[in-house]
Amino acid sequence: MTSAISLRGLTKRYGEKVVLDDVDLAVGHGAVCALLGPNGAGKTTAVRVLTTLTRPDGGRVEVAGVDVVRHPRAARRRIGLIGQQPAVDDVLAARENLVLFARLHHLDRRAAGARADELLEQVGLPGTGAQPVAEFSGGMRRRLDIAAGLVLAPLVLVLDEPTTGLDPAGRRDVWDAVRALVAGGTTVLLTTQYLEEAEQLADDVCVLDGGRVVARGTPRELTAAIGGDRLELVVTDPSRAAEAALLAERVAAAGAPEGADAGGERVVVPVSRRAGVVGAVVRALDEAGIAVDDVVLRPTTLDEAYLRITGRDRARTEVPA
Amino acid sequence: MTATTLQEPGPVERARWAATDALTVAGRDVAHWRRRPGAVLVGALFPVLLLLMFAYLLGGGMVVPGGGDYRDFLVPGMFVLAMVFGVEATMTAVVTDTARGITDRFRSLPMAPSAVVAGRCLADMASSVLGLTVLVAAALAVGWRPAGPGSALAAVGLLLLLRLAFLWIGIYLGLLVRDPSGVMAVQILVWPFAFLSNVFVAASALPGWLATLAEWNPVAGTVTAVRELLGSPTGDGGGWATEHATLLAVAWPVVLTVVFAALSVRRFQRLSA
Amino acid sequence: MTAVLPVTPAPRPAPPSAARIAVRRVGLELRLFFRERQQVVFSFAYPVIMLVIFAAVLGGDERPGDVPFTHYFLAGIAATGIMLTSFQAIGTSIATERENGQLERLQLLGTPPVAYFAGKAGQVLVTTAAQLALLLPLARYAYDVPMPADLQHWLTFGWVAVLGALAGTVLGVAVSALRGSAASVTTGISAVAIVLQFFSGVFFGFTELPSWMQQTAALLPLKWLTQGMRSAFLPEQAAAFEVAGSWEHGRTALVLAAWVIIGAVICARTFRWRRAT
Amino acid sequence: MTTTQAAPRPGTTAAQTEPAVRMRGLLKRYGGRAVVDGLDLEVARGEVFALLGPNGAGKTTTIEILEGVRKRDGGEVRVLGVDPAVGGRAWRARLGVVSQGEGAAQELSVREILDHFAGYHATPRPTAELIAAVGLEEKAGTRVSRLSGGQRRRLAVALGVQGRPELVFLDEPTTGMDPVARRQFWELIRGLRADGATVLLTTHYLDEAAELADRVGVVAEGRLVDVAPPGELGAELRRAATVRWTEDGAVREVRTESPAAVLRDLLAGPGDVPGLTVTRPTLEDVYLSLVAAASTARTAAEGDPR
Repeated sequence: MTSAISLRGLTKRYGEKVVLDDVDLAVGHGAVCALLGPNGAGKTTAVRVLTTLTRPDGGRVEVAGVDVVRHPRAARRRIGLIGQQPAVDDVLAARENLVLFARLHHLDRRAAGARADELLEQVGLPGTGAQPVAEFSGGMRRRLDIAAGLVLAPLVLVLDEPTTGLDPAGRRDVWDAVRALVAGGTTVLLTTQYLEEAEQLADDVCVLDGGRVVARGTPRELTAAIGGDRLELVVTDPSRAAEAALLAERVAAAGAPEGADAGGERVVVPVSRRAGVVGAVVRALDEAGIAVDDVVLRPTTLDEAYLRITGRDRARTEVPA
Repeated sequence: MTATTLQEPGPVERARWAATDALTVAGRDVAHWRRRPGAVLVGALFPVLLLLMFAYLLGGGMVVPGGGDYRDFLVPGMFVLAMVFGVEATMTAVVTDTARGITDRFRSLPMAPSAVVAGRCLADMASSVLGLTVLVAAALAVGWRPAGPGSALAAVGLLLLLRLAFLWIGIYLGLLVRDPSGVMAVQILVWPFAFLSNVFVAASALPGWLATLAEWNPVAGTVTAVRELLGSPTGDGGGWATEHATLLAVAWPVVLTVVFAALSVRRFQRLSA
Repeated sequence: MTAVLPVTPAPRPAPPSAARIAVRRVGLELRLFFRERQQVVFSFAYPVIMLVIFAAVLGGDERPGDVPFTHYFLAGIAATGIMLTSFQAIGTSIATERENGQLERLQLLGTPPVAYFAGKAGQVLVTTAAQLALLLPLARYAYDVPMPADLQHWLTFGWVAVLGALAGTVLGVAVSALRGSAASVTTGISAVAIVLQFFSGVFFGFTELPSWMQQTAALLPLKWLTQGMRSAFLPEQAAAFEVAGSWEHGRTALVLAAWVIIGAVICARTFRWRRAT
Repeated sequence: MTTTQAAPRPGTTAAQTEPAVRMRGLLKRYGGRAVVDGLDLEVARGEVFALLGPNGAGKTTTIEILEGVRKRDGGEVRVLGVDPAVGGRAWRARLGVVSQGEGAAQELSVREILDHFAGYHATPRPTAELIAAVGLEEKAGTRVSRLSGGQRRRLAVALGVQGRPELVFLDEPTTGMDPVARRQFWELIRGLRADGATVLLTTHYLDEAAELADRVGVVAEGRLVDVAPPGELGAELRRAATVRWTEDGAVREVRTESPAAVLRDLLAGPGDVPGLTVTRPTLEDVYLSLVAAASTARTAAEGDPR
């Protein structure tokens, strides 16, 4: 069984600069893989190679078993792309844009029109179909661009920072659309700077840094590798947060608490074992008379894992005075 | 797995899709004209303005070698010049699409790759036919009269063939420059190019090596051939290039098209580097 | 973290003067100009190419007053060159800078528009000088075109060139306010420039033009710029073949200055930092 | 945190103690449609205020009016004590703006741009310091045209704070930045705040608002629908907590305003309670319900069936 997306030894240089350095990646059919990494890590270049927009300097890249270098046309028939910059026609109206792209996906006139209306609804732009895109705000343009990438369910959908600049509701619309496609059998590769997005959508995460793969696995594996679980509690009275942290630390016993957050009432404590720890901490706090608003035992977030993996969790430089 | 077995289309279906896609892409330009009629109008009226200007400017003073009215001599030259101006329209469209990411969007779609270019061809040729119609009407209005309709049709054919060549030059330059100041340079450099041909002045009226240059100018064959077909004075006193004007009118555009199409394809692939 | 510094800051020093920003802008504009190789080559090569071509095509002709064509044409091509580096280049660059948001940044910084325009004007004067410094020796040594006869003619050449470049600059700023994408504004500007050249006697003897063209052109700056250039390059007796029978220096200065003022007023009224919405 | 307002010192005038931003009934229409529809807002000096709201809710328009680059159709506005419609250079020099584009010549390098724009300020921050603060050290000599989207945002931020502004407007400053850059940016904002600057930012990242802001305002349909410290936004929406645990293999759930009592009952027994969590709605949950309520109210008022 081949993978839906397969990169082997992918290498790309611009002049002297190596942008992608021997990258391997495989994504199974119907899976969602998130490509993470700092600005300039090579994510967009990888996306461009995969979607036949850029030729690699070395390695093999296959989409649904088709070599994208040797058979770019066949590859394109299997790929949908939503790029980082909105690529829609400014002069045309929103609906005209979608009909155009639907026609280029070989829908007939009637089906193209119907699909355009559906898509406008789906990305939260109903009633704006007749408006020229030139009048759209940045967020609206972004939504339209995403709609244009969703005309037909492709075998493989590639999304380059799809929700950048979208509001939380727009983000949820896009996530729903992606989940619906995945349920229909589409394989998805997405890049994102928004790690919650990766946690929400991805089965697999691949972290690029300096053109190399520095970590790969399920979100769960990555966070587990960084170190166990966190007990997070919010105390009702912020002035007793420090006391609560000490108590929780004594009970949970896996290192120093990671301190209070900006609000002052949230306490995060690493825990070594999951079983019974919530109960034990709550009981201890209750005995000390500290009221608790929230208690959650959660795995390390991808945010925390990511910062650790890219080795920049201490990248706090001095502040300009 | 549901839809993973994609059938590769056969050659007939492919050709059909290539044609449909090209029409769809061209339809986009037509929609632009509807939304921005001003640009179309200016594009069509500029050659008319030039025709009027030159007809009155040079009309009195110029003597056409071998006899004939200068205005009749000038009109076919202006037809050719209007085709040459097309290079800038094509270039602007290509530059804009590349800058806005539309070119990349098309490149990532499963449409026939030829359709992007074929659509551009259709749209630009259509707008040139429109522009030519307006210009002919203007020429008729200032008193120019063509010869028989059959040969006029042949003349139009040669003009459009030349437009095709400049279309490819436009695509290549559009991929090359990527910004408005490049378009401006090309727009201005068209003039020395035109003055070094037989558009305004008969080649035979030019001194020595210039005459040779003007005779062999890529548009010269078309200018002479169109003049002959339309029954206008050619002003040319013979020489191989003049005698074989029709051959040159076909050969030059074909050569230019082949060369610039190849260059464009290479440039296009360079985009993927 | 606590705010240790006073919430009310000490009085601020005044922002740098418009003049100081203008000086900076000139430096920046020049650096940007010379960084765009395409533009540099084109701006400097265009007048040279035109001179070479027209000298070759029409070199044998004579213009009114038995003036050899190249002599007459050098004045015209110098004027066209000035229009290219001022009117066309400025109109195009402002439309582009507005489109990609550079002007928005300047607005937010509170840049005095005068400083911005001064930057453009400074760049125009330097590039125009460089362009002419390339064109004139070529004309002198390759085509034997006489240079201005004495200091007085050089002075004439100087003030006509500077006034023409200024008029071109402000009019370039003015037309950049036209609606439409940068590419379409560019196309419009060069179409206007081409027509202007034919109307203004750059390529043909001005007196040979039909009278309606002459009258139209007399209202426009390029005609006067070209005529002023002729007065610097051509011998005194050629003045007899001008429309008025003299060089009309007074009127030339007046019309060009009027265009500088008209252009400045249009700029003040229509200049926008942002694209129209 | 420093929520206590410094008492007016002797000699300070009314203009110095009034809020950094004050607007009443701000109104802006485009083609008859009110984009900003009677917005009231006050931002205290030294405060970090986050404006949240859906795309197209009028946030950018509001900020542009405050910056004095867009005209308003109605309402009263004061920014640093001055009406932005008539603010002069001296006023503008006290503002810093990070808008949605970087607006710099593509052919210049990061350092060249910062050096150039330093000349527009009376007391600019040193270029090297700015470059370090936004983490562009490795790209200082790189031309803008070769920067990635996130790197361009960093440059825009550097330009926005170059003139040591008293009041900084940030319109979606971290869009496209990677998580590391975002945290670095947060540090920068905290530094500005420590210096006494006022910050008004818009963002779509609610964790960012929670992290940085003293208060957040939610704008929907051109109006302010709620304003509060991030922890208290939508107080009544947050009051109910959800206690979840697993019992006999099934997830049980209780919604309650006093989770402590529920917990005490649950933990009264000797054994452990597996899968026990107590949660309250997140800022994002609160935000989404506020926005949805506003749009429902609007459509109901207009009788629009959609």
